[in-house]
Amino acid sequence: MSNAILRAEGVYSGYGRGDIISDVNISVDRASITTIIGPNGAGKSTFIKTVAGVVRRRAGRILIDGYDVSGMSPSDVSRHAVAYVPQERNIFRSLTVMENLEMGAWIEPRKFDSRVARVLDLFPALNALKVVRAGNLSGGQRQMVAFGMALMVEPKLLLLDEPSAGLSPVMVEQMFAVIQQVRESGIAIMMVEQNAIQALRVSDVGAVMSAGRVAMIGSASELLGDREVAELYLGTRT
Amino acid sequence: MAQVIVNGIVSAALIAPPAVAFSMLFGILRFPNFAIGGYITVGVFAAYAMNVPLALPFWVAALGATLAGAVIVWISDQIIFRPMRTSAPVTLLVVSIALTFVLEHSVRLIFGPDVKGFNLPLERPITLGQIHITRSQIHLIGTALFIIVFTHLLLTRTRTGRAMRAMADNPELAEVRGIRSTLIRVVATLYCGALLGLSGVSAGFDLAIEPLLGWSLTIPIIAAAILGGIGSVYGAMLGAVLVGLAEEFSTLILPSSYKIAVGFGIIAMLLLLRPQGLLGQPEIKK
Amino acid sequence: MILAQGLNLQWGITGMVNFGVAGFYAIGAYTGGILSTRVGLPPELAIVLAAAGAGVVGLIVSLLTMRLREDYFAIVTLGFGEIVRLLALNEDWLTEGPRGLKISVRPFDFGLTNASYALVYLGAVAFTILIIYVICERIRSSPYGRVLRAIREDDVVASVLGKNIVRFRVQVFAIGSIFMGLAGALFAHYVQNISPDTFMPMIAIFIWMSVIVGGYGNNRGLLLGAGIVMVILEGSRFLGDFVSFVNSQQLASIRIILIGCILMVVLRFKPRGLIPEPKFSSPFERTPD
Amino acid sequence: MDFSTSRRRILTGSAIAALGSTLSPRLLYANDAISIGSLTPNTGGGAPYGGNMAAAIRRTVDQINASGGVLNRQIKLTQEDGETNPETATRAADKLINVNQVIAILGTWASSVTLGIMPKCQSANIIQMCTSSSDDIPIRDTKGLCFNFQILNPVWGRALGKMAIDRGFKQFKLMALNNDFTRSILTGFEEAIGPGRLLEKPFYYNANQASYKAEVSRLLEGNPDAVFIPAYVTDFTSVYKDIYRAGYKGQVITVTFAASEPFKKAVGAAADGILHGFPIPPLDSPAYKQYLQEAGLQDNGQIQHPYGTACRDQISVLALAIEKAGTTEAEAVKRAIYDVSTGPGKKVVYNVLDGLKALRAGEKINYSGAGSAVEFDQNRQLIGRDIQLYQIRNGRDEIIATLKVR
Repeated sequence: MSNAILRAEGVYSGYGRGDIISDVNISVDRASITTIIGPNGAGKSTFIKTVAGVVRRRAGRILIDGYDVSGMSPSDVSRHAVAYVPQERNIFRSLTVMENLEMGAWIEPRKFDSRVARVLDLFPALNALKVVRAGNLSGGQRQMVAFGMALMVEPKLLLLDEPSAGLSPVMVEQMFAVIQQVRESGIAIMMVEQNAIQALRVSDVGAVMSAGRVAMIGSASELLGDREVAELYLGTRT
Repeated sequence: MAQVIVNGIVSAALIAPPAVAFSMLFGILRFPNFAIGGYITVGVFAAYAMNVPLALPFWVAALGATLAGAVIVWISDQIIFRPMRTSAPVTLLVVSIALTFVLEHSVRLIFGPDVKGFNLPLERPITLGQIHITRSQIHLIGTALFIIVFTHLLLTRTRTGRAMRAMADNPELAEVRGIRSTLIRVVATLYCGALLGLSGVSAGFDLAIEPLLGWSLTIPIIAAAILGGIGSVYGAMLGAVLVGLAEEFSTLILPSSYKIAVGFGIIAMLLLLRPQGLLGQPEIKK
Repeated sequence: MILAQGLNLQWGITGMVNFGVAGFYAIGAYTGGILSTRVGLPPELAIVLAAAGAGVVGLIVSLLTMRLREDYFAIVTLGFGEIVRLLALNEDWLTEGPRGLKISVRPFDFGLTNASYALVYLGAVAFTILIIYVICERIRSSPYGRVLRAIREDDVVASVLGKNIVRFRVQVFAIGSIFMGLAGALFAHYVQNISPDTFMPMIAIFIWMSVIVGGYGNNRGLLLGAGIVMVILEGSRFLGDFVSFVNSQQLASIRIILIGCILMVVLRFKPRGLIPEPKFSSPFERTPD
Repeated sequence: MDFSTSRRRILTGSAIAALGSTLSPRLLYANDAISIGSLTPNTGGGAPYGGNMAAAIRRTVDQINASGGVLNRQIKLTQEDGETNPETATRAADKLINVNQVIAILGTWASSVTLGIMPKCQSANIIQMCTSSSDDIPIRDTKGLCFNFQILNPVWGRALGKMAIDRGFKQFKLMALNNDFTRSILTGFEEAIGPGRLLEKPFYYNANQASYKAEVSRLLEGNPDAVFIPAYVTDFTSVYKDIYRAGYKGQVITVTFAASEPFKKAVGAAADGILHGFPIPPLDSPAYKQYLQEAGLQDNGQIQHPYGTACRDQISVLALAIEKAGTTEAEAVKRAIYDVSTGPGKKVVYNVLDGLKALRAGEKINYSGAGSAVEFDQNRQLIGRDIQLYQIRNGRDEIIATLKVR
């Protein structure tokens, strides 16, 4: 098989009337980072949700590691080692930190112990917070829980919807550092980010979505160097 | 005065377990299920049928009611609520009221409208100073406490229980993490049904057994659950105690014919002032 | 029927769920009855004032509760209806308590015989319904109505549009309450004897059935829905004329079971009613966002 | 719903009538038959009685029809459920009057229902027969069409109060179910015992509560000699359980239908000692014995079917009056009702068939019923009924005293 962990072929989806994304083709390589940028309402989040099975695909195919998961429910998609972290409501607020992590390993409870050790390694701050209700944590701590819970899946593909939203600049730095660390361990990441420049700097591939379609796709450095992209989406002037 | 408090606690013991069940069902099924009254009625009549016409011992009847409750809640969820799970909560609320009619009147069709009683003698109370309480009322309180603690352990100490809480908290995320909602739904409906069936036995014991019994308990139960905060087990217990006390104490101030309004009054005040309940978590604002 | 129109305006068009229909209905009936019989106002004036009174109460209730989630809102309004009923039951000095208020004067009375009086009354009521129907249709299709439906579809959309949601909702709720009060006053003067038992929450359920069966946000479907519900409610009485193997007591239970089942089946398989509202995607489908 | 009340009658009513006449051959000879309606409380507060009330009427009609009917015409009986709810009852009465074209409506029980349908019956000239006891009935019945087979509440309450004083109780507390019926019984009782014996102002409670403990605590405060609680059987069962469990040792007094068989079964031995009283059927009357037979009941010395018996009397008196009047026209039937039920010097009959036979033989009759002797005063109220005071002993009612009300 190819090196692609995710292949989306001609995907259409949306809510209610009309499609929000149409004919999206993207493929993500193993252990790579892909960032999707684009204006508000371009369908970035919808695409990620469609891959996770949260939004129903209307046409096209989604292959995870060669398996066709299109049309599967989110819980079935997650059984193909896909972990999706929504932008909001991405933790169980009334559960403790440890219980949240447990939910991450729901599918394979026997691997809980070994995985939890690795996650706590990655986020040592959580050690002291194990029995605290997640709803009582600070924003940055919550993001760690959300991220940690996703890693408990031991995913091959991690889908992140705006991982840096609402975090302080210092926290954003740390978050991207962690993302790179995660990639080192062999996990592919696809994320949607508003912090486009920072995100593209850690990414291998960048895609620009606009009006529900992929307007441009290329290596992250290419996109960073592209004048048009910079003016339209990165908010910088060269 | 002390007696009023005891009365309030006995009432609370009656409504706390079903309030817990209502709260859990609300969390998992995501709509206020008014059919709890119908389920309780089914429970009490199942117990009656076994205890009196079939002359089985009371504890067997109570067990049977628990089973009957579990089965009826599960079945009604399978054939009515689950297929409609994408409907708006209000539509489901209306359906649950229709279901109450169907259940209560089916019971009435089978057993007739007369009041009935279990095959248990009424007891005189034990008197401690100013306070009267009967042995079986103590049992009632004990059972309620046991149910609360048991439910709490179930929800915190078992994997399925934690998954139930996760689903009530954030169903989309639970699904994304691979928790199968269908399975959790089955467990939750069976367990809540068992609680409601058992509550029916307590209610039939304390009040008179008749088809509309469940309906008269519905409002205090919902008041207690909302007061405590949806999804919180201890909250439901606290809510039940407060509703019980409020109803008893209200008669010292208001004409007793307004007592029914107290439950509603509590619900309204609380929803307006603190919608998340006393022990509940505030909802996230988007 | 008027009740259903009022409710349709509130729920069908803005998505607000009022379970306190019986309460407004009772306020209208009692206000009308007390004003015409006790105070001695002309019954026609009493009916108008009763409608206005219900509107004012509706205004207050809605101002207090507007911020609630729809299912909580439903519970609060249900409680409101019960409290009104208890007031009617217990405040004897005003309402004659459980023995019921009798209304000795009749509106539109020109010394007619009973049969023709019924027809005149029917005519007057039909005329009122026509007017209300026209008003509802107007509201529905006006820009105002479109905003209302936008509110129903999505709170966020409406607020992005910069409309003042709360104000609109309160207004609509009050108008709906006026209709319910009007219905109550007309009813009271028709039966000439009202008691608190008349205003059990059951009424809300029947009206709800009309709205739901007919399809909501749709004034024409509503007429059909009310017709169907009445046929079911009243028609099931005729069951006894044909089925003789059950006694009338069992029959009564069977009727209610039947009504409950029909309601459930309609909601299950035709969640948008028999005549769905045209050109709108179903808001019953929750977007999985 | 308002509109529906009137519109439904015309639209739905006629639509269904049209449908009905194509489906049911019975409606085709409706012109020939005498149409009579019953509106019994099959559900709601009166549910424990509605069933046997409806059945008693049905049985008697069947008897009459089997023996050739009245005026050589069959009786077509239409039975409706009033749900002990005036609103439903009004709609049902509408249907009976306009669709079934009944000449009389029998079997209303709650005063609110009897009074609720009264405006409709008055305007359509329909005879009403009821077992309701609100003192408003004769006042609102301006056309003189409503015959009451029950004595009025305050009369009954006063009798019980008097009997309670006779038994030597000094201090009372009173509490009633919040309903016209039970409240006016309480008022009569209160009058009879006088303010000096009352520890606290009487108060009311609502049915369908999750708990009655607060009310019971208040009732028992001050430990009165006796408490009087006019109520319905369902709520009385709950209330009594709490009284017992609160350890009250004084005397509980109530009305018999609250302490009925289902109550005794539900609370078991704890029911012993309760005093209760009731206007009773004449237990030794042949009519009452015949009723038991018709209903397939054993004579166990207890009061059975207190309202079923009255319903037998209602339909019997009505049939006899129609036969006597020779027409179904309301004015004539109204006068004939007195003729066949009231007054001395006539042949006493105990059932409708004997009565019809006697009338056809040209005799003057006085129907004496299973529920009462059926003697009316000029207000169409019963002149009197016996009231009996019972005490529950070993799960059975034992007669303590009997009071003739006059």
